[in-house]
Amino acid sequence: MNPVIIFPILTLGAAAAGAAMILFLVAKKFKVEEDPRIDDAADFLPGVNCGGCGFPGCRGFAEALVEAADKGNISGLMCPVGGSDTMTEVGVFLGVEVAESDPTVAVVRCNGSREKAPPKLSFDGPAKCYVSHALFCGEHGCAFGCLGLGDCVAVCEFDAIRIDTETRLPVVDAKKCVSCGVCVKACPRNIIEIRPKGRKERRVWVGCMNLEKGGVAMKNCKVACIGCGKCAKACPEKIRAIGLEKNLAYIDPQKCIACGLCIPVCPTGAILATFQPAVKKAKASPGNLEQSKKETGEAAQKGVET
Amino acid sequence: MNLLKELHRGLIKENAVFVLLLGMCPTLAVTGSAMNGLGMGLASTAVLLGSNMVISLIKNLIPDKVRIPVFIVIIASFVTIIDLIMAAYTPDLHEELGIFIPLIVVNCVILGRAEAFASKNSFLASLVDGFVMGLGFTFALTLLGSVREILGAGSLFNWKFVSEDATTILLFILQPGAFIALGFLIAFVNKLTKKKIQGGE
Amino acid sequence: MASKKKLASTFPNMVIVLTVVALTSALALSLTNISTLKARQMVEVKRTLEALKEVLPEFNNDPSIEKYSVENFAEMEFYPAKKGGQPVGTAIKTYSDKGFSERIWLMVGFDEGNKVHNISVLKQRETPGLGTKIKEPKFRNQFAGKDPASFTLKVKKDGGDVDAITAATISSRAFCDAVSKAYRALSGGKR
Amino acid sequence: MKLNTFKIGGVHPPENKISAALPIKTLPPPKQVRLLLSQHLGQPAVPVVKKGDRVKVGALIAGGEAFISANIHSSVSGTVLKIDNVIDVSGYRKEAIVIQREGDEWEDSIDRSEELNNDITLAPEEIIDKIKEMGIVGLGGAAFPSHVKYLPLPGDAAKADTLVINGVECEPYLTADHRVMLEKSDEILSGIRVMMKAGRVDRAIIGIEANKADAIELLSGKARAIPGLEIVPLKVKYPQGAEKQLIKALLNREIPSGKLPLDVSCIINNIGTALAVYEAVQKNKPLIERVVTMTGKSLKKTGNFKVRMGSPASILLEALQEELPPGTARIICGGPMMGKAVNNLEIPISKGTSGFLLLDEREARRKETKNCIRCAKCISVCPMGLEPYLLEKLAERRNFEACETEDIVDCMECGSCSFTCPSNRFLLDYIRYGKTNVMRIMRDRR
Amino acid sequence: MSRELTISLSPHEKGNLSVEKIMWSVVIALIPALTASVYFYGIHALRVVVLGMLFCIALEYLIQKFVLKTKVTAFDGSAAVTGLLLAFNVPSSIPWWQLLIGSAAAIGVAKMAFGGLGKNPFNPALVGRAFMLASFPVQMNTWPAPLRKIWESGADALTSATPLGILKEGVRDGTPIADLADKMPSYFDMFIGNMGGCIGEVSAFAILAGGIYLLSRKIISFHIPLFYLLSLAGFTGLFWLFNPVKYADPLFHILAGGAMLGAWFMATDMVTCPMSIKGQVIFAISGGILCGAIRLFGSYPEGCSYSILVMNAFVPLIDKYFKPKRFGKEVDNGK
Repeated sequence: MNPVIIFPILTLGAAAAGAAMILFLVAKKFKVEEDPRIDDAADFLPGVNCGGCGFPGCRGFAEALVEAADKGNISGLMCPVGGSDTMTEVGVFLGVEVAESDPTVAVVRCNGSREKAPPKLSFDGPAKCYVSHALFCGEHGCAFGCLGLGDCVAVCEFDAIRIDTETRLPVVDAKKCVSCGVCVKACPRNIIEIRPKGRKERRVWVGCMNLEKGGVAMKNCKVACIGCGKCAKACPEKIRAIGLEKNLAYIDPQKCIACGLCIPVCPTGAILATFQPAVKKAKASPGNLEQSKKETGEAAQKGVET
Repeated sequence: MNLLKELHRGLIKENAVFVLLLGMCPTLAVTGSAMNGLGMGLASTAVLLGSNMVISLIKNLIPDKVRIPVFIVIIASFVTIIDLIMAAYTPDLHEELGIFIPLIVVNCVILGRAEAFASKNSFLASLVDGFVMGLGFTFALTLLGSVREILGAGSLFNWKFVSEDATTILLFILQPGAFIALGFLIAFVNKLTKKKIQGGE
Repeated sequence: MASKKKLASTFPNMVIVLTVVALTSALALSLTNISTLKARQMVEVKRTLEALKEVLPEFNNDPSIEKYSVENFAEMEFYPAKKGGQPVGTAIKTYSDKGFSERIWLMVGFDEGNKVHNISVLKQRETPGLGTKIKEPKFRNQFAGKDPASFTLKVKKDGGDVDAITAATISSRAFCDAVSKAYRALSGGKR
Repeated sequence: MKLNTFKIGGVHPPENKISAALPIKTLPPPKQVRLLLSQHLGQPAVPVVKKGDRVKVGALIAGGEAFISANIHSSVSGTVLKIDNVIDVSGYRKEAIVIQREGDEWEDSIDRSEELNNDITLAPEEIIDKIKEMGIVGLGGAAFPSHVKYLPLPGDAAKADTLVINGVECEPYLTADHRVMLEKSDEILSGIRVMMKAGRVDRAIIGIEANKADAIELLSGKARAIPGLEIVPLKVKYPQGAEKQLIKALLNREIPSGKLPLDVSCIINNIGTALAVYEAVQKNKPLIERVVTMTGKSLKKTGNFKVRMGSPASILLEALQEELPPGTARIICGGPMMGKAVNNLEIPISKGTSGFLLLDEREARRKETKNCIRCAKCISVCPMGLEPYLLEKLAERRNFEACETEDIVDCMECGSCSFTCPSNRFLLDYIRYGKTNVMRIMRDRR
Repeated sequence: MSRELTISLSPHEKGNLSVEKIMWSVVIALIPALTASVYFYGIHALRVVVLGMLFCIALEYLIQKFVLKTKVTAFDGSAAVTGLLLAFNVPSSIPWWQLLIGSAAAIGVAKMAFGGLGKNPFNPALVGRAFMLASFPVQMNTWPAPLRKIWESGADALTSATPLGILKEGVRDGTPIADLADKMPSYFDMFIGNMGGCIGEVSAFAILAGGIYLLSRKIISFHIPLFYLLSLAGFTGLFWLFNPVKYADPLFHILAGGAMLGAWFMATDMVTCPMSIKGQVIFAISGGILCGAIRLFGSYPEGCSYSILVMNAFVPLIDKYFKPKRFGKEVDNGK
């Protein structure tokens, strides 16, 4: 045969065979055991590497998942972006049960809009909440209220939060929010809270963080919680979701059934909800609890957002 | 499979040069004229098509540990074949592109597609992928070559539209011009595709 | 995800697959090589012929067959041209290393009176737009018909007679260098 | 003559000492005083009175129990109305004792005569105790409890050899110290002798900036009678009143980073503190009054006033018989370089308050911020040799680790960088934010 | 209280320095050099300078307004300085459209692409010059002779080589320096600017006047110009001492070419020089040596602008390792 053909075939073939042998030996010598499931589990994750889960990127989370799965329980781990769907898929893949967790969303616990808490001063400095917070109590005078300079907006990876130009308060877009909690950490006044989304998007919470006495709080903000306790009394006996501490009411999201009874009784309007509460002044009794549920349910159908 | 969508992916959305920033070596080195860019792009596309097809065909026969050597051997073979053919039938272009044709072997676009796509997908999908990615690469190189040739030499595909003595912006056919032109093209593509950019002061 | 099981990375699998792929490649390569060999060789020949036609007076022999080289100028090639058996001139493939980047290769054609007939640039890698202007007739034509014995093959800056390309003195110098080298070889070289 | 000054950095803002020629007026006690429990650095004092208690002027109402803390005395006679939160200079609510004035009845132990008492009878330890008991703090602005400076450092640390008295008053506008030096020179010199004895030093230097020529002349004349006392005029340069810069300017000693004046054998006190020490030790009078400047270009009249602690700042305007001028955009407690902008004129005057300054819209509005042009002016004016532009950038990115390695905690917030920045950047705003965080991180680490 | 008070952090007082003042001061400082140039090269020099400033300001305005859609700061003087310096770095015979392209490179590529004033790592005017030098080598290397020479010779236009160009050619041919003297302008001519060269770089005297004005306004500190010129002189002087036949003397190197303009106005560009004094000294010394090395051993006769551009690249590194002296660190109280 032609040496032009024979020669390359011989050299290339020999080189390839030799290389394969060396590769095999090297591969054997430097073998690193890595669980193949990590890569596969990472394939299920969204891959945006947002860090919302608390791990360095999606692969880091996948490693943690596999490790946890070996211990038989991954319930402490949650991908806020993928939500429970993703977690269920991963759980099925890793062969562990995943409890259906309630979807959550960020809510803003301040309702001190420009109108309700008019500015008394003007702030002249870098437009960063954390700087303003270190400097003084805020243009509205409330030492607990939203400063409105948008640190939460700046950190949001999902474009789910914005500052309303009228009220100067942050507004969370529940559809985009993945409740990764980055904004919660960014807010120097801890105004943002991660709460369950609630059935049919029904959520009720106190839109105030002010720990001062009622009179002082009201001086700065018309919708401040004055700690009167009326809401706690309005809350149905069996539920008792509302507690009062340091002049401030707090609705326990785990207990709250989003009946909306507390909303109309609040003298300052400090309780916020994602649905239109019953207009009628309702008294807490099991009978009209049902009725109010019905009414508020209808209102929610109209898709009222605060 | 939607071919139009695939085309958009290869040309714009995942353009090897403008978006993935792969294959920078030929992109910067041989795009002094539109013709060179086109030639380099087509040569790479041919190799990409061939390697994608072969690798997707034999993907299940390749043991994991030797997959890179196997890919390289296959790619290198196609490159050498193209090199020989070009030397025979397009000698001027072959001389112009010089060392960069053998260097297609280490073009990340080709090895990247082999590793990320062809070794996991069917023959037909790999064929389409090779075609659209190659097209995107060719498009990018030709565009860059055209821009540089127009600005730097006052011509396009060797058709001179300014007078022979006219002064042109020489820098653009020199190497620094490749970086500057590529930078602005990438910025332009980003402007087109990423409508909203977050952050910044 | 993974649809079919891949071949495991065992020793025989690895060696066999890699070797088979390499052998196939080798076969394909050698076949391509053989089939394009003629075409590739023809390219060189055709190029030389074209250059010869450009730089020499009309001829009807095949100078590439009669090509020879001389002592002291081993790297140059001499192409004698004849018309009807009578020598009409010699083309010399010459070079210069004084260029801006790589070696510049020229084909310089001399007629029988040792005057430069014409010059062709075979290979150069000068700065595009500047040094590459040595290819343009505007520059090359100033040599045509000149006798290097009276026409000093140096740029004017260096006291010669050649108009250098503006801002590309180095390339012009290299060009002159190659031409004068050819002339020296022509007049002084022994067969 | 070449005047002494510190070596690196510094700026020279317009002096604007409008009220320098106006004598100190003593204001009558206000109807109500609100005495903050935290008028000094360190731990807040603990109230020893309760609602409804009757107190006389000078009665102890809150005790500084911690090592770094100071006693607080009632500045009026009357009834304790409540102990409540009031807005202070920080803009936040802080705890204060509110006293309703009834008459003006002083504690009997206080010597209220004008007579100069030059006989120092007490031993050094007794003087220090007296300073502590009378709640003396530095009146320059930082309000550091004074007695602590005279206590020896733990271990075998350096012993003080020099007492430095700060009569620099480098802040523009403020003239309180200047007036005190002119009007209470004998008392000050007596106070300095007391302090020299307390610190067991036989050398004292008063540093005064050259723009207070009358004070330099007056004190130099009188100081000759006191052995070891020296008056040194200094070149006018801000921030010369900072202790590190002043000691560098007067003695050419450099306090190492993170160390105290005592580490270079110095005790440093403000001129106002010297007066307070005199009154405390020789006259038995607690720190219940201080001199405050009320000034501003928009005011028709300005003045220096001796007021009771806890009075609202508005009594200064009343004393000038002026309304808040229309167009006032900023009220500053302190000088324009380091003072704090406050919410209103109701905030109580405390031990660290040196003056109030009103700025109108034009003076107050900050100019538009531009990109940093890396002009390095901030570096050249930083008296601590820091790189403000870098610290600003790092703090803004919340890179506190890098802030720490770039010595952000050495920043004394003098504001020279922001003052000089041609791009009007918020240099100090961010540096202060970074510094706060770095200090917190360092505290947590310990 | 109904009226709105402003709250902000101290300091509440602001010095009167501003970006505009700094930039326009630099423009004023460049007027003597411009005057000298107009005197020697006539109205063409003025035309190029006015066009350069116009182009740069207009381009910055257009880019900010229509491309980046940010606030327009084109009139803060920085674009004017860039335009002025760019024009100073080209021969007065440059065609207007080449200057426009150079301005586009300076403003578009070197400045706005990096985020505008203060963020550019390289001096925009020098990037513009380098861009033009690479793009239009012919026009950028043709210098009109000073007007007086043209009148004397009676020709319409005359080109002349720069002293550095003459030197480079001479050295290449192996001509001893002394034999080049009749081709060279005298040192006095070089000092006042009566020689071939770019618009703004010829008159050392006028540049010095502008530099002293900047020093007196405290816009620049003396460190960079002084150490740049010293190290250039030192480096070239070393070779001159060693072999005065082959190498020109240090005074020639300081007066010839762009060294003076570079040292006083380009290397001192605030945005692209180190922040600390120590860093500036390092920057200047290295720049001077680099400039000398390019002039003596490079293929270009002039190395000033490239030396500054190269050192610009090292500025972040210099800033990182050469800090100002901190107060209270490494204290020596004589104990």
